Amino acid sequence: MPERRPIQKILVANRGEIAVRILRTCREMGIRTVAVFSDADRGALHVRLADEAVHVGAGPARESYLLPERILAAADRTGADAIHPGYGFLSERADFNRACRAAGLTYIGPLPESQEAMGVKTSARRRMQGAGVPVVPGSDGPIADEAAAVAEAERIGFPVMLKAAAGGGGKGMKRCDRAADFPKLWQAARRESASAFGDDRIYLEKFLDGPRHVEVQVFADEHGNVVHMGERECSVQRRHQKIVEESPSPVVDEPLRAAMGKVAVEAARAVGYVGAGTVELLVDASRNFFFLEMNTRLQVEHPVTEMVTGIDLVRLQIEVARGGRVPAQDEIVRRGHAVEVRLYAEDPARGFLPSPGKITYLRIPGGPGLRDDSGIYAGWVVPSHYDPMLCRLVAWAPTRPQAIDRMLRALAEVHVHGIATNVHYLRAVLDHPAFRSGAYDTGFCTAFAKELLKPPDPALEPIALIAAAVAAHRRDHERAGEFATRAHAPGSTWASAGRTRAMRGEA
Amino acid sequence: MPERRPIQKILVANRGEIAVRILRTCREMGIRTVAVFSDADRGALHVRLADEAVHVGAGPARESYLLPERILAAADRTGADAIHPGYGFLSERADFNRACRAAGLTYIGPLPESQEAMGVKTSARRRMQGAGVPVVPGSDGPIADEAAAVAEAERIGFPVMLKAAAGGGGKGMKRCDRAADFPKLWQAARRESASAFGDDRIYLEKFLDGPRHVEVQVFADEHGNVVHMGERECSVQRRHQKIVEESPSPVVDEPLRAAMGKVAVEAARAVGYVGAGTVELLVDASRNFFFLEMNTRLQVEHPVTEMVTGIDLVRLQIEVARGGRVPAQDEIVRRGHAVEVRLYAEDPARGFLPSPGKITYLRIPGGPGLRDDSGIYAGWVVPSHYDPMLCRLVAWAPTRPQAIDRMLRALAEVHVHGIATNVHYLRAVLDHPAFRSGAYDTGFCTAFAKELLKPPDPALEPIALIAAAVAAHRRDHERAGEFATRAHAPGSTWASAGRTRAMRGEA
Amino acid sequence: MSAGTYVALLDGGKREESLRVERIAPGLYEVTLRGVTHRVDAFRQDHGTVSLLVGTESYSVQLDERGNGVRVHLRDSVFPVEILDERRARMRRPPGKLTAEGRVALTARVPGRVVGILRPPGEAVREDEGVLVIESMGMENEVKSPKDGKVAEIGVEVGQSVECGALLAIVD
Amino acid sequence: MSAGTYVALLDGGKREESLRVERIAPGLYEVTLRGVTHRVDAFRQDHGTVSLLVGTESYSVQLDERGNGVRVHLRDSVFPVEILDERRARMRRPPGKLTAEGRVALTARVPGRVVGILRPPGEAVREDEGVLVIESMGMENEVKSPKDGKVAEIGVEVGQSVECGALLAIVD
Repeated sequence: MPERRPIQKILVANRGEIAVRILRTCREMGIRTVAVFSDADRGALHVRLADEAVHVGAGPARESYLLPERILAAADRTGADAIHPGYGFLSERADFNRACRAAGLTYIGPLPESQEAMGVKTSARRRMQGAGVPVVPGSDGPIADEAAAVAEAERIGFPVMLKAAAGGGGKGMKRCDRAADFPKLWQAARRESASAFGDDRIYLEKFLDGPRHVEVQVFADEHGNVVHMGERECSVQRRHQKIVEESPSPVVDEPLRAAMGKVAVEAARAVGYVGAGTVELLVDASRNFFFLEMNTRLQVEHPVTEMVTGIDLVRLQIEVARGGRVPAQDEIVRRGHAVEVRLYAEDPARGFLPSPGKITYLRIPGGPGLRDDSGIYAGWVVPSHYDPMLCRLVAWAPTRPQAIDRMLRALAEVHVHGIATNVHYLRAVLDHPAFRSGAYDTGFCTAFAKELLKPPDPALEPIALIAAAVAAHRRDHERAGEFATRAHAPGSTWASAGRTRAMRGEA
Repeated sequence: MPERRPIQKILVANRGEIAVRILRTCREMGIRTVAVFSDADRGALHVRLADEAVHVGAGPARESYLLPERILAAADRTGADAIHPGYGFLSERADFNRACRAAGLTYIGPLPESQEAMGVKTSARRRMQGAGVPVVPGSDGPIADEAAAVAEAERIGFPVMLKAAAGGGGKGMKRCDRAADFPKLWQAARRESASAFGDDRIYLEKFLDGPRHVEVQVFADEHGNVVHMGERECSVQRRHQKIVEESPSPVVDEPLRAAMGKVAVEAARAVGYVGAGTVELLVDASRNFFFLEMNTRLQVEHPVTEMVTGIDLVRLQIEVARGGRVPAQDEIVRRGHAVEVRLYAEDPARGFLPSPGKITYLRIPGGPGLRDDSGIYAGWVVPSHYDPMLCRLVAWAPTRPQAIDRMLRALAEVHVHGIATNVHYLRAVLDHPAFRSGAYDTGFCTAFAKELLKPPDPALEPIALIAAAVAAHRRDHERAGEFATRAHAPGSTWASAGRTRAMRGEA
Repeated sequence: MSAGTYVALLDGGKREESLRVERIAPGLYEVTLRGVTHRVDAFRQDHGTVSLLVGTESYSVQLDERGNGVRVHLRDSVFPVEILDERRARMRRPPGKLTAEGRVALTARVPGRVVGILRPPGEAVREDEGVLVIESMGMENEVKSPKDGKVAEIGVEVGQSVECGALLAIVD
Repeated sequence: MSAGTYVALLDGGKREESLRVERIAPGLYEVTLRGVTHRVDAFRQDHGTVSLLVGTESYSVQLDERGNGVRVHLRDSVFPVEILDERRARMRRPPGKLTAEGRVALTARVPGRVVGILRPPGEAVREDEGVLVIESMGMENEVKSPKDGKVAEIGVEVGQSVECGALLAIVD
């Protein structure tokens, strides 16, 4: 592979688990790394895993991670020769991409022109229509003002989706069922979009009832080669936020995969794409598919594809950015099944309220077929400024049922103390008959909302009461001072009292 | 697959990481589990991950895990219908196997007759010789007394290896270079063997200089099908204890793999083998191989094979024990390269002294291609009674150099506080030119002993001094009470002092 | 070696259960609940986690203490429990019904930033209608009125950062 | 805001370095070593781990305090350092040479079980020859004599369990 652009030091213009993910591959490739951090992230894992780190501003993203000039200054100060944008933040901002190139840096991603073509989601839709690919009905472009937007919504017909033109990842995305709700949702979508992407343009799309959300990973190099790496099923969504992803999709067979792959490769070719990209499709009950949008960056759920194909997508991004080639389509071999869950700092029992704060104890399980991508550690204070994702867990197994059972096993071993998480909710999703059957769509979380928030199991109540009473008794006992005289383990209030139990932390 | 023996509750007759490993697969298969524990293991992870747990005796293994009657009583009390022996402890004891079957339990492993045929290592050697497979010269059987042993050693010619007839895993294994050292090593080998296996019989083998230790994973079912799953290279050993394993072996190509596989399958057939087994071979510099022994159980390093083939060996063990079939040889497809390291509680800087004690902080890294099999957690007190292995980490990647770099990356992220570990030593092994080149043999750790124990890097000394001085200053500062008045984070002695740094745990 | 009787309040005090705990040896207890005596081996493992063996059954329990109560995490269930000793249980008043009457304070249930005020002071609001919007972790959350009434006061401005528990508004 | 001068002892006191630490703001320091002043941003993350930024360079440092000394773990290196403040540094006596002379106590460096006595009391022993064997974690470890001499006393029996630091034998 001819390496025309030697990349020796990469600045990762991101934070949290995706920054950690990218830093790890850089380290494996022997490439030096620069992290950036806000006030809220001085203690973050990505700062400690990088070779260098530069402070770029205050906690709110718009005062730090969303400021291109701060990122470029950090690259200049540290002598980085390339930028990896990760996802979110500046990752789909063509102006940032262009500024990086103008500063002589290698931008690890597509050309800004490709980003613009796809980033303005509506022009992408037009191109696809031109290529004969069906698209979901919607507005021709971002809509300037609220009045025009309402009119367009009426034309398309309610329900409609409000979507961030610069967006992705559910941020700035709202479903509107009737004209009366429109003004409020319009404002909220604009605010969220501005906050997440630094761009408040919104467009409209017809809301399709109960479709599946399936996406195809594509990869292109600058030598004109474009390949696809199969699909990811992403229909388990709550508030338009993906929660569980898997590959292969339970509805995609080999002919459909080939057809989707062909469309995805055409989409990438149509915009002169280079690097990793994702073509999102909606699939209806008759397995017809519609082009939704193309994300011109890495996706959160990329490890699902990595587990199935064995390809490190971040490594391939870097190799392609150096001028390397993608593997041939027939060298990309899929094996088995992968399921990913997103562990969020949120409390399902309190309406999924975000739950930032200090993680006082943490144990992420391991074992066969399990991958942990997290950006956290015991002692870390999860900031309130950013996405609530704590950890991405992926389970691989030869078959779908085994992969699901493996993930259920792993989630039962997760310990996060100090903040609330959605771990029980994730287990309920994976164990739900509709999920297990594979016959689910994007309406899954809404349709089964009640079943997914299980009440406590009454069979376990006696055990819970016994645990609480024993703990209370132990406390009374300690207060009574009986332990005080013979405690010999310094710092432990659960001291032991005999030789054979010397290593017990008895309760 | 016809299931002739329904297995519904498995007692895992083991502890630590292998018990955890087995429990995880049982949970994934929906099989109930029973753990056993000694006084020293009440707080162990395997106790908390099992559905049920039974105390089986005092800390020393010979007073608990090595007592068949205690294990059988625990199975009886809990109604377990099958026993998984793991490795070590009772896993190669035909009498225990027989007692399980007599008690109506399914023993997850071969027939006792196969264990006896292979367990008495010398009869296995004779069978192999009969089948035309070369074996390493040595004694015909276990040797009764020291005088006879010395005579036999003289006949074979020094240096010789003393080996536990019941053994494996380096326990009870000693190299003896001259007759004068023999009595001491003989006694030591017998004691270690008795302690590890409850059997002190020792046999002798010619010590081959600088061979490679390569083993082949075999799997057989009771329908007469025997397959192999390729090899594992296990030549990185210290004191006959494996430290780093990989698959494929750098010296094994497809023809050699096929030849080794054929011999391994024949060995299994010769003793009517059923289940998972490992045929250990010595490979000389000309790539001739000699039969060494067959281990009639799972190996510590089985995940290396799991990562490369995608097969869960514990699941297959259980399926075979139920009466199921092994996959066809051509269904076993290998992909990429896997490297395993064993993280031990030992202090290389103090002559590799064992380092039991309390783990005060723990972070095992994740990320792409990494698997963590550990039996520990933050707060666990590592007992002094058992094997010092804390954790098995396996890195998978498409190529050998990438797998090595991945493991080096992962090891740099390992945090174990409170006890010493061999993590730096492992990094030195993986990064050594002889290891990277693939041209290493069982003499590796001895030949490079000095290089593998690196002195501190002088370039980092200023940073270490700065860290220590800043910590000292912070302590003085705290003592001076300056923080006392404005600390607002309860419980933190690293309180913050301003709004923008409110979430910093500044030093 | 020692013993005590406890009352466990469940469902916010609507139900109660009595438990007798007898300590047999360090870490070993006999606990009587609903007429059945259980032999319990309790081992505290790490931050708030206790390994319980009840007979041979193994449970990993997380005890999250909050004020007088404790949230017991056990497999996929969470049980909020309040444990009283006998004396305190006898002194306890019967629990009153909690209703949203009179002036009600709306507080931030999450740290974040105020991004919208939906009902300015003086405006009428119905139960479950939003009064303000707080952004936290990139998502917007409406702060809703627990009753029909009128917004008496708004204590924050748009753009302001708020900590968890901060007073946001009062509904009359 | 505050400042101090420290002496760091290295190699068991054979070398020393002087450092001046000035605290500029919470978590921010200027540290002068060997004539160079470094801008240091220090953040304590979790049990004994500190994230240091020296300029833009990032280091994750583990400080393991033991008595007067601290073991600084940094990447693949471990630096045993003793830090003294100026006053204590001035009062310090020059370090004496440590040698194995006179009666020497052999202690267990690891908890385990005595499985063999290689030199009974009265027997001569040479430097680096084994006196006893301790089994820990399934492996045998010889306890060796640090000098030529004679075994004066054995304080344990075969089969006995010993804790770390236990007196095993005395060599004269």
